[in-house]
Amino acid sequence: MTRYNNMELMITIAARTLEDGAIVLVGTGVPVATAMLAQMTHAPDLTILFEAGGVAPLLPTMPISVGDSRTTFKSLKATTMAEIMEFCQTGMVDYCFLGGAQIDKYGNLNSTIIGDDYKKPKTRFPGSGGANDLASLCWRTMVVTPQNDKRFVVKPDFITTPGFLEGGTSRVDAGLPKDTGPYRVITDIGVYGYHPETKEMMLLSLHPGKTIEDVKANSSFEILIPEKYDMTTEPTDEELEVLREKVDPTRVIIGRG
Amino acid sequence: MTRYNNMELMITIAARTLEDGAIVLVGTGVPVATAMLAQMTHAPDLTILFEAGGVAPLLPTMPISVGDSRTTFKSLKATTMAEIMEFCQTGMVDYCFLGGAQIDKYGNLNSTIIGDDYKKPKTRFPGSGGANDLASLCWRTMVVTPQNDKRFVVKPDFITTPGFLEGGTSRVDAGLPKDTGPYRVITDIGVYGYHPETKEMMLLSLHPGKTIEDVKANSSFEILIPEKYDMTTEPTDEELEVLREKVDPTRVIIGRG
Amino acid sequence: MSENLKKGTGELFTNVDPDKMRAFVREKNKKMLSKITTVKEAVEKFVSDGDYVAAGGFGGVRIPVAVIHEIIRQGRKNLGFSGHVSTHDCQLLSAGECFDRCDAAYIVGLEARGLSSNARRVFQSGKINVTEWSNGALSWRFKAAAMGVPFLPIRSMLGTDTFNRSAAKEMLCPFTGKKVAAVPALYPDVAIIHVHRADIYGNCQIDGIVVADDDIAKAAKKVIITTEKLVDNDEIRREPNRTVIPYWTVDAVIEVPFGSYPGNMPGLYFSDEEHLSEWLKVEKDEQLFKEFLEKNIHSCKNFSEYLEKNGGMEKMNKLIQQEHLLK
Amino acid sequence: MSENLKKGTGELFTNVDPDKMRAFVREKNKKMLSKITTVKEAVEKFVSDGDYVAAGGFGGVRIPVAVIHEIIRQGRKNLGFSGHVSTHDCQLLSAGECFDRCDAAYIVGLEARGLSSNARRVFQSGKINVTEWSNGALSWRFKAAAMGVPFLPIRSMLGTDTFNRSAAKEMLCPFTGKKVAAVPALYPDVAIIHVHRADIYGNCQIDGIVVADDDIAKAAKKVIITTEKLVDNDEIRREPNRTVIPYWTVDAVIEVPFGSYPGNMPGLYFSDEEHLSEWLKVEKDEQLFKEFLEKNIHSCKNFSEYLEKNGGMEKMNKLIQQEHLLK
Repeated sequence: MTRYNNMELMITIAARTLEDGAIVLVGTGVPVATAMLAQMTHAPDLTILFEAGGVAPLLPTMPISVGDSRTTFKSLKATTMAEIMEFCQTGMVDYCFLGGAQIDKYGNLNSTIIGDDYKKPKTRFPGSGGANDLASLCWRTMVVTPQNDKRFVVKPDFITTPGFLEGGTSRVDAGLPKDTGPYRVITDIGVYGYHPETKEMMLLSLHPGKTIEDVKANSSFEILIPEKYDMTTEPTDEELEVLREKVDPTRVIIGRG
Repeated sequence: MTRYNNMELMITIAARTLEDGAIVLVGTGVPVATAMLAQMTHAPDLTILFEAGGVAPLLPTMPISVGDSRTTFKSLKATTMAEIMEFCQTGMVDYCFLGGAQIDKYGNLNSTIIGDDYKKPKTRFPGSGGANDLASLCWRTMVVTPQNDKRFVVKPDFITTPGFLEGGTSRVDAGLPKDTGPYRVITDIGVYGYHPETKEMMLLSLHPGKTIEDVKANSSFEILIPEKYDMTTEPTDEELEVLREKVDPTRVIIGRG
Repeated sequence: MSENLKKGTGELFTNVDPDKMRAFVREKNKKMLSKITTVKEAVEKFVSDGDYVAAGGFGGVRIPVAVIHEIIRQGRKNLGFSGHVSTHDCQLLSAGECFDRCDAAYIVGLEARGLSSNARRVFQSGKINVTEWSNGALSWRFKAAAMGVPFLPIRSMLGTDTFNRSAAKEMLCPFTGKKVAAVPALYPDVAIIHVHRADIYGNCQIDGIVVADDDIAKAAKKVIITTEKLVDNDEIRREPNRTVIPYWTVDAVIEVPFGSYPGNMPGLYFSDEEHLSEWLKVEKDEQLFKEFLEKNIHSCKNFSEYLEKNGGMEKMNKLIQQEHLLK
Repeated sequence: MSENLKKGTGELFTNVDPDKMRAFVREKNKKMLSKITTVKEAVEKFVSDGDYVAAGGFGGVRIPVAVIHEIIRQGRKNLGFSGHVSTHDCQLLSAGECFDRCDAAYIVGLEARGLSSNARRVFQSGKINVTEWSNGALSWRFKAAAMGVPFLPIRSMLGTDTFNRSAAKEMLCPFTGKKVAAVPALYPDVAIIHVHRADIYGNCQIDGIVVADDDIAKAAKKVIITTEKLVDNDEIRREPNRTVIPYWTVDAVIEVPFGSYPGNMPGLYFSDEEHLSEWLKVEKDEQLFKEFLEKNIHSCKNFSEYLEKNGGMEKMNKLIQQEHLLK
């Protein structure tokens, strides 16, 4: 038996990615838990933004909505969504956190529909929300998600949110800002980055107890496995304690497993 | 001897033009005096805006700057210049008041330079300020100015601010919003409008004691004289009293004559 | 080069030409008159079948619930609406089957709370004409309208199916030569917005997130304001830097305390998570859902009755406490 | 059709490409650290010869006079600056002969007070490279930069010599086909802004007119803030809806009470009209003007000394009274 569940593992690893002094735009759930954990451990000067208009609140507890009162509780600024998106567009925002029903090898995300008839979809999801903007405009897009071959697909039914599009230089060619794009995908199996040239998803580190077979079996596309990759450093007792006792004491997020 | 001087006459006539319930954007000096007089007489629900960001203040006295404290004194809103200009751009603002060193028969205004060498002008004036925006975007441009042949020119040295440009449909052809443009020119000699087709300046009413000869002698371009024109109705005692005692008790503006 | 520029294939549901809106605005009565009315009258007078509606707030935060209930009660049909983080509001309008077209940036979901099965059913039916956007794109479309320009250049949406199913167009920047997306101005027929404070003329102040409501009010032809509290005009003038919506854009003002319920109202009361959970639950059973809507909307003569049925002042006090204890 | 589109012939003094600004911004230290310094050090560190400078406020209202005096004292040369209602600030920079190029919307005048004969002399000398704009156009150029887009479409400037001498370009709206003017983003090297309240990190609040200062702070590479009052970070957080400038855009913060003198500071003190009249008067006599500048700027070790020389606290109290009695 491990000392932590998959959710705790993913949140901890994601939190370590956020360096002190960075500006991060988060949503509810895993993203805000991640940012709060980072703030309470190694990154006290992490600035947290919410797309609805909340700037750097002193979060008393985790918000349930990207716009609820907590996102402006003792905040530095309470503003419009356009202004938050414009902060991203000017290059001020380092990280955003996104998810989706499907992700492909270039980090493109689908949160719009499942099915091949757009006009009458099998399943309708919310759509972009702010995801397309954030992934287009923030420097680094983080994805934290359980990994399986239904989610890691060859061709998403809809590209809601840009990753590296068709790889190579296609993202910049499309007109998206230079040097932006997918940065890390953190799953229950490993941590992935992207190949510097082809922009294909690539294993960076494998979680304790997981194998290359797990990586492959849980993706419909081929994930690059470089000769050298790391083993994920497990969550420390301190990280787990802060996560469980301060960030999510009612286990709303980490209770999911 | 008349009961009023030229300045008092011009301000009074201009004020009558502003109907109750209109929104007007004013500058310091004659414009704000005009709007205040209208508000204190027939147009209590006139809304006054200032380009620096003041919206509908309860003006205690005349401001000395378009942005000074008085322009936001008990105002409904204090905002940015961009937002004020955008109110104009959306079509919310009925009137603006402008002036200039030169005006031509299409109501084009020069407040930039005198001289034929732009790079080394004989005289440098402030330039557009907000004038170009206001004349482009408000529905009706008012000009209140003493009239003489140096100011009423055939060809301004510089067109800072659009009137009807080259007349006819040229204003709309240039891309400026439909149905906008110069509305009235109020001078110490008469009140002028514009010909509905050619857009040339045209006499509407002649002030008491003035003649068609005065109109002609004090303009370098030909002002259209229609068969029928009015005689200007003189300022009433009530108008003069409000102007002198409430609007400009220290005679800053009306003292200029 | 311009022949390679792409265009989204989504339908544009509203006029883009600012000159048309200018002509409308010019005729509006801009006198500072009292606009006090009732929710019922405001909806009768200012919301017609086929209108394009934009709701303020952020889905479950500062939303104009009283007006949406009334739109459902009065049976408005064939509306268009902007799904700009439309969560409980989208759920409500879907429940009323009020619309047939939608500019969608965020629909059918209630953020962390889950997805509305009924809203999904509606959007999966094939009967709704949907055009895709991002939240930023819809914000900027409102901003273009509020600024009085026909479009704004933006740097998101490019390269995606969201763009392909939008009505945006690629264009080249005249200065850098680089590709940007142009998004067209969005002028709703009606905006419905709930605020913290308004005077009888419609000057409004908002605490906390503003979302796009400053721009929506300026972009819309008609604006219905519900407010937690009617305040004297003097109170607005005491803090002019806080005024978000100026009176001349507004057509109707109604005081509706707890008007965002079951949504959150920053600084005043928290969202009623139990009631929102009930919504998500009953939607899964057609009969139960019908009865739920009958009880909570159709049979209510007004918004107060809805509040009464869901716990009245005792519940409201609990939500006020929740907001202030932040628990 | 596009071959008929006109371009202004004025020079563009600054970069338009948002990707260049993004790369700069990315490297900025965004930690919430104290930025407290002195005016002298801030100018030494953040204003270099040749920089393009934008001043906040409205010419004679809420203007960063202490920083401008210091720029003159330190003898900065060949600056560019945006004449966005630049009245006393333009007069000062002209007196210091600090600049050689200017985006001019409103220069050389002091509104109702008259024209600065020295500023006119400078602008009539042929030595200054001037590009024309309107106030709105410059506001929107800052806004484009603040929004992170390379340009904004606007509906003014068209058809005039102001356009012809600008660096704007006509373009056709991709939706309506109608002509608009495109104005390029303006990214100043340095913004200098005076505010009512700031904390040590640079979070700033402003009372009354905001002018373009929200956008200028976001548009500039470096931002120097002078503030009437340094406040605790808690005070900023008490009214987040009032925060105009967020800390991460700011590089230097200095408390300078009466920092807008001889300009007006809304709610605090009125402008010193006698001193501004004296400025306009002495400019007409070369020798007197030289002595005046020596006394008021060059020989002053700091801004306090300038205030002291012009009546000190007694004068300031008079201006405070004038502001509150509104006389």
